[in-house]
Amino acid sequence: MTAMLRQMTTRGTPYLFLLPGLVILGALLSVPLYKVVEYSLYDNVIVERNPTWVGLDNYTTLLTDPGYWSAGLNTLVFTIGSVAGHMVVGIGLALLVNADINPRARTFFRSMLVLPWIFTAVVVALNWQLLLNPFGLVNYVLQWLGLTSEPLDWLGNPDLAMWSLLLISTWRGYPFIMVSFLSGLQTVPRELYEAAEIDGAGFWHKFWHVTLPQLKPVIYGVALLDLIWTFQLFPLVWLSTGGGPGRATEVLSTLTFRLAFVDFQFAQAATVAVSILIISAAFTLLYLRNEARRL
Amino acid sequence: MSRIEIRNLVKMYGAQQALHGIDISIEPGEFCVLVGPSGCGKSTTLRMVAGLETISGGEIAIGDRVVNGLRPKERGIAMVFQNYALYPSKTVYNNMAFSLQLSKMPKPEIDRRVREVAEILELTQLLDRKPGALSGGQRQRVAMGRAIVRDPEVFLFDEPLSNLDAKLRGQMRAEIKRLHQRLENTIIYVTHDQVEAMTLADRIVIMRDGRIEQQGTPDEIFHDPDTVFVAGFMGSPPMNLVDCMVTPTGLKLGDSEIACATPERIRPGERVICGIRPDDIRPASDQPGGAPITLPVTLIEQLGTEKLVHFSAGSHDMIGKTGGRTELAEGRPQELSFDMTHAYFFDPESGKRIR
Amino acid sequence: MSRIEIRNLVKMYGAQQALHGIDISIEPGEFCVLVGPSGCGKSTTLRMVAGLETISGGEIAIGDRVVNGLRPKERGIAMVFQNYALYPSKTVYNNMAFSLQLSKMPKPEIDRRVREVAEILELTQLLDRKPGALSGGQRQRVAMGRAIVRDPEVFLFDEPLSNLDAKLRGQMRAEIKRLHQRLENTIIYVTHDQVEAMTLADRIVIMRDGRIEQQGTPDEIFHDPDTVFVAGFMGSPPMNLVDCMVTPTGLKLGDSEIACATPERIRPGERVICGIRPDDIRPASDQPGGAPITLPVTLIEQLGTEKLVHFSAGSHDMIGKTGGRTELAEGRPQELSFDMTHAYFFDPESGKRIR
Amino acid sequence: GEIEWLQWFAAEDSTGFYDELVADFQAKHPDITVKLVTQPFGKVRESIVTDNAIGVGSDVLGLNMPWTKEFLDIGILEPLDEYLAREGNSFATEDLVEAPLGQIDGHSWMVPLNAFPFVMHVNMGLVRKAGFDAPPATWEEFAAQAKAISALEDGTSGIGMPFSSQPPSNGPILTFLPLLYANGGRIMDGTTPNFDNPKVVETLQFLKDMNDAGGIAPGAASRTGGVDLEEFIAGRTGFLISPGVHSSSITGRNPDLDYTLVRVPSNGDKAYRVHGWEIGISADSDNKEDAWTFVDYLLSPEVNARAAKAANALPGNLAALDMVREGADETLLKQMEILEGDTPVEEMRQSPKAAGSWSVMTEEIQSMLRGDKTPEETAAAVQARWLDLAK
Amino acid sequence: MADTAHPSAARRAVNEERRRRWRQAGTYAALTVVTFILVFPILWMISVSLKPTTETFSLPPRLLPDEFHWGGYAKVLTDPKFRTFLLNSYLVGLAVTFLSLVIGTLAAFGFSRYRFFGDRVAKLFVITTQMVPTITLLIPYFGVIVFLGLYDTLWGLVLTYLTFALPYSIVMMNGYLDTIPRDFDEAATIDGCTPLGVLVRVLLPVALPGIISTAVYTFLLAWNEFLFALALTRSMDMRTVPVGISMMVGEFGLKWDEMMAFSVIGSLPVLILFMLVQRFVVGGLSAGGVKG
Ligand SMILES: Nc1ncnc2c1ncn2[C@@H]1O[C@H](COP(=O)(O)OP(=O)(O)OP(=O)(O)O)[C@@H](O)[C@H]1O
Ligand SMILES: Nc1ncnc2c1ncn2[C@@H]1O[C@H](COP(=O)(O)OP(=O)(O)OP(=O)(O)O)[C@@H](O)[C@H]1O
Ligand SMILES: [Mg+2]
Ligand SMILES: [Mg+2]
Repeated sequence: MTAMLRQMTTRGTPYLFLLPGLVILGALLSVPLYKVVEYSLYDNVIVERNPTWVGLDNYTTLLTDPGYWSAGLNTLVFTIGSVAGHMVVGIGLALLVNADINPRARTFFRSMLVLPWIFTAVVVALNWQLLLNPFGLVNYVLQWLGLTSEPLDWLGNPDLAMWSLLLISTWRGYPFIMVSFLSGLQTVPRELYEAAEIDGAGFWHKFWHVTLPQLKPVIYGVALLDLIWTFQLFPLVWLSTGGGPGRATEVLSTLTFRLAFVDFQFAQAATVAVSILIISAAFTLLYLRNEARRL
Repeated sequence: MSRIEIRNLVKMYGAQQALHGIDISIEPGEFCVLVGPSGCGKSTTLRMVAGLETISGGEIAIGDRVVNGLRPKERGIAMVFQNYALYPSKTVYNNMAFSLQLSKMPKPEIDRRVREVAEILELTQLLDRKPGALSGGQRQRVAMGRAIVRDPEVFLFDEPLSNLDAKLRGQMRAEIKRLHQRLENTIIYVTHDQVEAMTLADRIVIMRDGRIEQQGTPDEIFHDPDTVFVAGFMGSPPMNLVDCMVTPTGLKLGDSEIACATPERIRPGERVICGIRPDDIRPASDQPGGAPITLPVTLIEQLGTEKLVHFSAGSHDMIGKTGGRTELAEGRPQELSFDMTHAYFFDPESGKRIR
Repeated sequence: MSRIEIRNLVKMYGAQQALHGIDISIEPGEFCVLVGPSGCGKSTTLRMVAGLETISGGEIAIGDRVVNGLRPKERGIAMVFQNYALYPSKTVYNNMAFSLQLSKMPKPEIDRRVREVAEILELTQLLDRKPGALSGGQRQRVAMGRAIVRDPEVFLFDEPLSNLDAKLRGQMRAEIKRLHQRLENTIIYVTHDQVEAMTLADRIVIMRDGRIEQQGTPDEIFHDPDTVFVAGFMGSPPMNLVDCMVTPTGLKLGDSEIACATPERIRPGERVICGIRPDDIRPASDQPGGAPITLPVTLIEQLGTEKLVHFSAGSHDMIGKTGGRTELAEGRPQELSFDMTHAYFFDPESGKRIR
Repeated sequence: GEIEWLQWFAAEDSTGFYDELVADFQAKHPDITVKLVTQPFGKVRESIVTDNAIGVGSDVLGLNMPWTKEFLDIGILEPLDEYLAREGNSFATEDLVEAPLGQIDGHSWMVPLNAFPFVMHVNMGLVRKAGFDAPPATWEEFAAQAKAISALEDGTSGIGMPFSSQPPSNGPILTFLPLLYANGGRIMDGTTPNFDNPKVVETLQFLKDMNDAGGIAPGAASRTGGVDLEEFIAGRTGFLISPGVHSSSITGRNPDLDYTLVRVPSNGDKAYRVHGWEIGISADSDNKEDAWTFVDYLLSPEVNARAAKAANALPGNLAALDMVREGADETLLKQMEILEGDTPVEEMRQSPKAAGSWSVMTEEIQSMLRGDKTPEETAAAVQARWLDLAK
Repeated sequence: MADTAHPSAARRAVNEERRRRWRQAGTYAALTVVTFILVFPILWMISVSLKPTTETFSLPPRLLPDEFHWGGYAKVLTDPKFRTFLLNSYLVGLAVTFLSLVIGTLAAFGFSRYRFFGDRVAKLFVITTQMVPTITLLIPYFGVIVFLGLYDTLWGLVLTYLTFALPYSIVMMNGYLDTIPRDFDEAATIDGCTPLGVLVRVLLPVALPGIISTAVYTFLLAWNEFLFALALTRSMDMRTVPVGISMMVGEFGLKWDEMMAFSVIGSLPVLILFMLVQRFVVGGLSAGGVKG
């Protein structure tokens, strides 16, 4: 009898640990999540006090809207570009900043390099607008170096705007990857590098054949988290370009916002949100699968 | 197959000196084992030969080249690490092929060599596995295979067997011996385990605190130690080393007297350290020849085929041996016979052998 | 000091059965060693006694209590882990004091006990260090100290020495033995190393594939094995186990005949597995009594005080022994004397001993 | 009772004027407390809608005329006709600037706290340097001067056009509409969009020509209103079309600027786009009486004059003009002249999806300036997309 | 022989040393250049904060102002409003960090150390909550907060950021705890720890690097968040730094100097905090605990 009771409490232990977290998440987010899905099935929510049920009409509208598809395509470019940028810059810097140099200097460089992370998006966006402005510093330097003859309108030229946005997003996002990768680097056994050195490996060989494979789980996890976040990154894009010029940098999150708060079409916005949810869920399943494999 | 010359090798870690001028000269094809207590500088020496540590002073030559400034890959060496350091993401095949791939060897040639070595080490079945799916002994073999495929002039081993269990350790020891007989490369091998040192080495180098204490063949080291340190270090259970007073007829050990010949250089009345291996102390019934003394037995350890007899002589705890089937009781005095023909004598101050 | 009764213990991992009904009864104060090949279920058994694994069937009693449902801390046990599992962020002192602190013992009392144990284990100098700053042997002692301060009824050791080097292993083995003699706790000790098993145990339990193969005193296990498995498992180098044909006067081993007495139950013409320890095969000059046969010596391993003589008899590779100073040449036939009084015979089918 | 006043005015003011205003009101009305809820301008519109959706809307709302129609669709605003008709009001309805009062759906929905006519700010230094001695009054002069100033030296331009997509992307209503109105054009036909009319095309053509001639600062598609203003203050553009209220920050921040202010150059029509800070009452307010008491207080000539001065604007209650006129500088006097003499136009109030329509205009004008579309196509495209949005 | 060999050995040793020094110099050079480029936008922000607004747009652009203009800093440092914003941001940031570490670590411990019915579903739920763009959640979420009576309180913000930060904390801490051998748990269990005791007394000290990097992430998330901070508060007393900064983006222009000054001042403590904790972000604390 007591044994059974004990068994039950033992079985219950993990649930007790999860309880606070799940309660908070559940209490605060399950209703909003449910609401968003519900909104997407009605017409004119919020604006109308008594919205009408339209079933999947919003989805049909959405899927036939070229604006949605182009925003989707932009999102894809932006997400992949940003994540790739974060990874390349973040990993590169992590390697550099992990080098065997004076510890004080190392602390200094690490702290400096993490700076882009600690400013709020409004400031980051405005600052980059200043820098990328036709009369701004970037153009000035490029002209001074003779790389361009005319000032370029980085954020106003549809051919350049996405690149500029990727630049800003990369700048803003690499520190997270850098810090994660840096902590990962500490776990790579030194012997592996030594073995590789004896096998005749140079810097790049060591990176490709030792560092990367060793940190694959870290990279995979971090990349997927980054992917999910970048996929719905809103403030930075909205404040930097507002989706423009035209809709050249419109991504799904800015489209959602535009639908919701510019056009007050909350139902349509919810529909886009649900579509983002579905796509992110695919990422997440990928992530969980990867994690299961790691265990 | 290259000669290795290590001349006056010095290593500084900051202000701390880890090696104080090491000189070793290893013949082509010789199997040289470095032993010594933890922290004595064995790994440091080996890693300097490999090129993994910078050289603070002195010179290392492999073959005819001084390799001081060379990178590891230019030294013609291969190394097996204590914890194997296999690339976890590569298959056994690729672990072994990696260095060949880096050296841009043609694919078919790589394949031929990897398979040949795998055959020797009985790894052929495992070529597609990753290290994570191997047992300890198999990993160890892969680590060796990785070194062997390169066909280096010199092999370096840093405690390659210390992570294996006793049984496997014995097997792999034999395997390494066989490999050496077959490949005939020059080998430097670091170990803690004196059985490995004794069975594998052509030459043993005993180190202590960054200096060489003695070097020579296993027989020399074991049967003709130069210092009390070497005498105590080699042999398990270790040699009994007891502080004795020299008497005209032999030695005074605690209250008992043992009759034996002492080297001429020592006079009666002097103190001396006397070393006697446990094998040379046996119950009088086992070994009729020696000098019998009756001493109290404190503990008997049954090892199976033999028993260790712990007894005390004055303030010294000493160990003798007997066969596994000899009946002997703890806690009672026992007549023990000391075979003093194989006793060693050392100067208590300098620790040097008195011959 | 408690009796431990393990009755029909069964462990299932999912559908896979790891233990098939283990029965062990350990007297108060007894030192019980579990040995067996890797994966045979030693750790599983130990961990079930500790309460770290659930019990799928059967019963474990410590003292008078069935502990099946109890938490580890309620069982009055302490455990030393193979890899020590020291708390890396705590000092040695706090590592040792932790369980006492948890049990709300008064501070001065904790301090007294920790210092006392530290004194025994020679850890007093190290009490303020963290595990990262200790050598392997020191860590091992801290792990032991952590178990000892609790003064438990039962100690559980899971391969406590397997990560130490040979020298240290020998020292710590003796230390554990001394501790047991002093504290007189009941101990269950898991090891791979038969020397440990032989020297430490009051009772050895040999396991194989989740079953008990034989249990008894070290002498019984070593000198009176019940099965060919046990005979081959205990002893290093292992017992020579050779397939022989029984002849009217003895055995036929390869081309040679050995004269010896065979158990009555076996008739001439039957096959039998004959086990002879290497100790009982020596050069004829060493051991005049036995049956001499001339066989080719393939390899000689110098261990210092003794040499292993590898030779082949028909298709069998066998090992004999000789003293460390005996001169013997490899590659040449040698007259070897087999002391058949200590030979064992086993049924080739069942592996059971034929007495 | 307690009422909340949601506005962005206090964020624009650094003197603490609004706290004092509230304190003054509470001193006069001890039974009413007013809580000042200040939001950044860019977020007020969203906040009002969000708050309303949750049911925590403020009682008194700071409003911007272009939001009106959208808010009406959601039902946020309380009709003010009945309040305006009251006897005891501290102001006369006829004295208020007219545009905000104009009826939509048969009701008035807001009252003006203050008003800013759109004007053209002029850097006379650049004008003179380019060889002219007077600011432009007509489009022709305007184009010529802008072009000449752009040609002056590196980095100066005639005029900036803030057509960035960055929120709120309202460049067209800041610059394009004032020009259109001065050209006699309109973009609405009652309550329906009417963007593709000849006047609009003509105005677009004017912009395009000026741009092609180099009169417009480069980077219009990424230029925000803020940057536009800053560059004018920094002396980098000759002209700036924006609310007259900017004159004080221009002269305040760069006193060295040889600055004047004129009517937006016209093709004969004396019409100006009027803008201001408006006040409304939330339909969901539990305390509409107190809310009105507060609004009434804000509109009383004396308070209204103070509010106007604090914002460097003109009062919404024109009866306060005389009070503001005392000690007013020349630029303010010029604005008063415009306010009193010219026709105020405000079309965004009744326009459906105003905020969305700015984005549409912004995007289409961007593509016109890039040379991807003709003015006709631009006008047609805006019209089509706007109608689609309003559907 | 020795006579000829030694000079060459010495030369080689020097070569090696020189090579190492060159490599270090290269690393420093690369780091300096890269850091300068990447930190330049921030230098620019500092520069803007020190320029009078008219100079912000001067041509050609200049990093150093003609004359240092401390007006922005003076304004920000003297206005009590900004002190409130900073205080609120730090309060909220620290509270969120603390709570999400506590709650997240508990949940992570559950996921890491137990297999139980529904574990994958629970984890999926945790991650799913992250996947909807937060802007679309704004209105319904706002409703929940009002319903809970937490509207216009810092607690409302804390709770909100907690819901954003928790999934990350759980996932990351789970990963870190997974790297700690179970042996510690078992040793502590035998020493008499409850599961909670195992977590708090034994695992957390070992997981410190993970805790710190999770904390950094969480803090910055709360520190930088703007949309919800704006929507869920309305009194000046409850505003945070990002909202304060956005207030400087007015209808008619922008207070560049004040805005940048405020950003810089607000970020300084964060930077110092990071410098202090970054030592723990690296290096294995489990050294020596287990062998093999
Ligand atoms: N990176 C280092 N920095 C400072 N001292 C070091 C370093 N590596 C080794 N040492 C010191 O150099 C000495 C020799 O170390 P080494 O590793 O060669 O010993 P070892 O003989 O291999 O010991 P073990 O048997 O324990 O492996 C030791 O005292 C050690 O503390
Ligand atoms: N958690 C587990 N899940 C499934 N099977 C397990 C688990 N733990 C152990 N086993 C299996 O149970 C059997 C006994 O394992 P156990 O660890 O007790 O072996 P052991 O005798 O201690 O071996 P070793 O000497 O290698 O430590 C093995 O076959 C092992 O594969
Ligand atoms: Mg070493
Ligand atoms: Mg085990």
